[in-house]
Amino acid sequence: MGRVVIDKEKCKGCFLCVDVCPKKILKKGTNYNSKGNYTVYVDDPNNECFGCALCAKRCPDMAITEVYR
Amino acid sequence: METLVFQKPSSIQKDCNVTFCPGCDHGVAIRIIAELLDELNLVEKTIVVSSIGCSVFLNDYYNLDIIEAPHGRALAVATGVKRSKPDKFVFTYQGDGDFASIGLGESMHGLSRGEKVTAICINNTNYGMTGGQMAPTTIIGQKTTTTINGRDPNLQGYPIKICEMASICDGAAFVARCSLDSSKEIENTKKMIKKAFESQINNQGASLIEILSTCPTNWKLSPQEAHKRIREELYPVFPLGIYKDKTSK
Amino acid sequence: MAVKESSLIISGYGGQGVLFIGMAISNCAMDEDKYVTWLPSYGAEMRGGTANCTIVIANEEVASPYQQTPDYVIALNAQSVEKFEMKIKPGGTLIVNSSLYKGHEKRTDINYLYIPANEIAAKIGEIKCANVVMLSAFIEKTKIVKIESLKKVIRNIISASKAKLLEINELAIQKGSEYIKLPVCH
Amino acid sequence: MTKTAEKVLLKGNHAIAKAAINAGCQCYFGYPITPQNEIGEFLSVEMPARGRVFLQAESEVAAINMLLGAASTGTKAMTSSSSLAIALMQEGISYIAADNIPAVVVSVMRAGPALGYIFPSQGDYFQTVKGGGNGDYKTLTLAPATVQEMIDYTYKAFYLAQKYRTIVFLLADGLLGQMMEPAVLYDYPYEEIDNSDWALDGAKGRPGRWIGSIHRSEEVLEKKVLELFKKYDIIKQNEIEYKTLYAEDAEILITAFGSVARIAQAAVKQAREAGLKVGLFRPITLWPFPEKELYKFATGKKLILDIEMNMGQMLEDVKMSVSGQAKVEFYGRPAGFYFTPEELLEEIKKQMEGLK
Repeated sequence: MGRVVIDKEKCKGCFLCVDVCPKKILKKGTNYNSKGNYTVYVDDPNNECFGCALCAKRCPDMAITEVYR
Repeated sequence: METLVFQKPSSIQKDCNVTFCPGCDHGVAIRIIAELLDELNLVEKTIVVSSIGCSVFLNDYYNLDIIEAPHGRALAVATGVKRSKPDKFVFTYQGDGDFASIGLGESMHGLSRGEKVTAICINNTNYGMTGGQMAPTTIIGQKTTTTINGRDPNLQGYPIKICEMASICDGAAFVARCSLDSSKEIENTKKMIKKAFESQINNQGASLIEILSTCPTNWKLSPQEAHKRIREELYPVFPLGIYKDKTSK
Repeated sequence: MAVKESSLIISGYGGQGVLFIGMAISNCAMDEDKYVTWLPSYGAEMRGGTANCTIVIANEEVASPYQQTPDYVIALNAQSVEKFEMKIKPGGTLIVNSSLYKGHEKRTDINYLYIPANEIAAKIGEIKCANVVMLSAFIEKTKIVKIESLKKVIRNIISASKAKLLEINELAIQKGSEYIKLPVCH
Repeated sequence: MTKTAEKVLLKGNHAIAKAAINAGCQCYFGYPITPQNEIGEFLSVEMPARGRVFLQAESEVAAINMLLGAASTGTKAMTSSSSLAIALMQEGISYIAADNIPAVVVSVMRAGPALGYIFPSQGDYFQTVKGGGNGDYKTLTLAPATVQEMIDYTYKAFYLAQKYRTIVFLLADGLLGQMMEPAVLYDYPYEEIDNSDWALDGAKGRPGRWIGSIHRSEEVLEKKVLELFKKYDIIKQNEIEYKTLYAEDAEILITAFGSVARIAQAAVKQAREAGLKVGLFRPITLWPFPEKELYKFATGKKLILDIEMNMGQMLEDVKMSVSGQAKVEFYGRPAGFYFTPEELLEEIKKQMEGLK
């Protein structure tokens, strides 16, 4: 049982996190932030996230600011 | 009860906006260095030497003492900092053009003198900030804005092998090449930087970490394709590994 | 308040102690509260094996440490005579190490002073003291500084631990200045 | 600390080195070049003996950047070099100026252009005073004329560098560097300046400090440069230094700096003895140039005769300062020892004839 905190304003939509998530709960968004970047969002209906933080460690923009387990 | 397993390192600016291009690996390198400063309790004694290129804006990210070096001169500036304050922790953060082209003299002499500093060299095989021109590390056949038909060894010579050159410097205590192309390599890069930092802490000599890194914008590749390029095209030319390790002796 | 300024060039082989006696006489002048400058030849000129230095002693701040037409030249070898004989100010003096120079005088408007410095030094038992012999003779002749000052300076420069060396140098000062008093030299 | 109140016979380059040690210079970085090698050679022994840093850099480019690094930590530091090698340092000099950090650069000029030779020269007035690095900056420049002044102004260079957090040049030449002259090596006479409010020493209990010159907003960049020039204005108000000799009632006023000024001084004295009304105006700070002071002294003079061991560099500042208040003529040679007071006196007489 985990949780990731995403600062969408900092997300540039490279979606590298989407590729590394072992549970595939991070999704490419269709909404864009104030800078015009499509951003990532969490889609975890079954609470699969276990707080591995691979996404946060992959994110080059420090947009995934916190990960809880 | 939740536990916090990941947060921004303490030396990263509170409202840090990373201004690199989407998918550029610079941000990852900057973050793992900051994590290590926390882990090794170095934040309050660190003086960073920034350089010219995309790396020039380090002060946007780090809440640390930073001195900006002219293009290529980071190892000379770091030498001045460390010699004047031997009890401080000093690292440079440079690109491959800065470190191995204009600054090759300063870099090799700093390593040969065994300055107790750590050089972090981000190798993305081109000049990112100025628009993707040929760099000392541009590989044979690679197209850049100044090698539009691909680097031709008859015209532009061969790429510089940074770690291979650095490894013959007697003053270097730890030299390694790593990559940020995957989660596993990110972990390994962090380990390598840690070893380099520890070699400085233990006064064992100079240390250099060359990090293969992406430049999706100038490579004209998606971040994902850029990481693939590192594995497929750069690994054969720039093999990963430890090139010098005097730390255990 | 007229400016009284005397200029001296000392020239010889590297190793003859040219710069050393230049510094010695400069120290003498300083000790006597005179203004003095010492300027060595440097660079490629030195690499050629000859060395020279220019000393200017004055009763006011020295204007230029460099002098194209010196009042005095101490020539420790033949090449130095050839190099500087024509440059000396009319009325000036060329002090020649006659042990190493047997040539003819080319000028009538300067004085010549011949010191067989190597022979004198050899008699003392240390040929390397030829430079101090020359300097002592020059000082005795011109009284530009006091010979007592030279003795003091040499005592200060050569440390007490080298008693033998000091003794020889003091002897060289004595013999050099005595030589000037001999009738043969005039 | 060395305390020698008595006169000693000192070589100009050694005087600089000894004064640097007395001034508390902690780090020296340099690269060999004649005619200033005695500075580095002396410090290579004396700095380590005091637990301080002497480092022979791999190039002048490296040396100036080592200086930049050491200066950024608030450490008293210097480099020394000469002409064509100072040319290599210009980039770093611009950085040090922009960064508002204190550093001392000793330039013992030799003859150029390019390789030239090791003869003394004043051919690098422009290089030093006008600068060869990029952008709007100034280098405070002190020009000694005697071995004693090598000590005096080395001390002052360290003090002014710290006081204004700026780069200070000590501008000498091969003649002053190589000559020996009696001088008194006294204790460093200036107060110590506290660096703790800006120097880099690790962000302990405070936010990180950044010393750099890149500013992405034109407003910020302009503000930084304006601040720099506000500082330069204060330096101009406080630190202008010059000397005169018989300048008030002179008909001809000589302008000269450094080693040429001491030769000109003798020529002026000889001229006065010959009944000629000649005076001397000698700028000691070359930047800031004593513009107003020279203007004042030049007003009403028949002629300003600028003498330099170059083809006319300070001449431009002299002309600007005189601002048409008097005729300005120039006498100079590009290099060498070859100025004599007699030669200058001849030129003065020739100029006087021309005035009739």
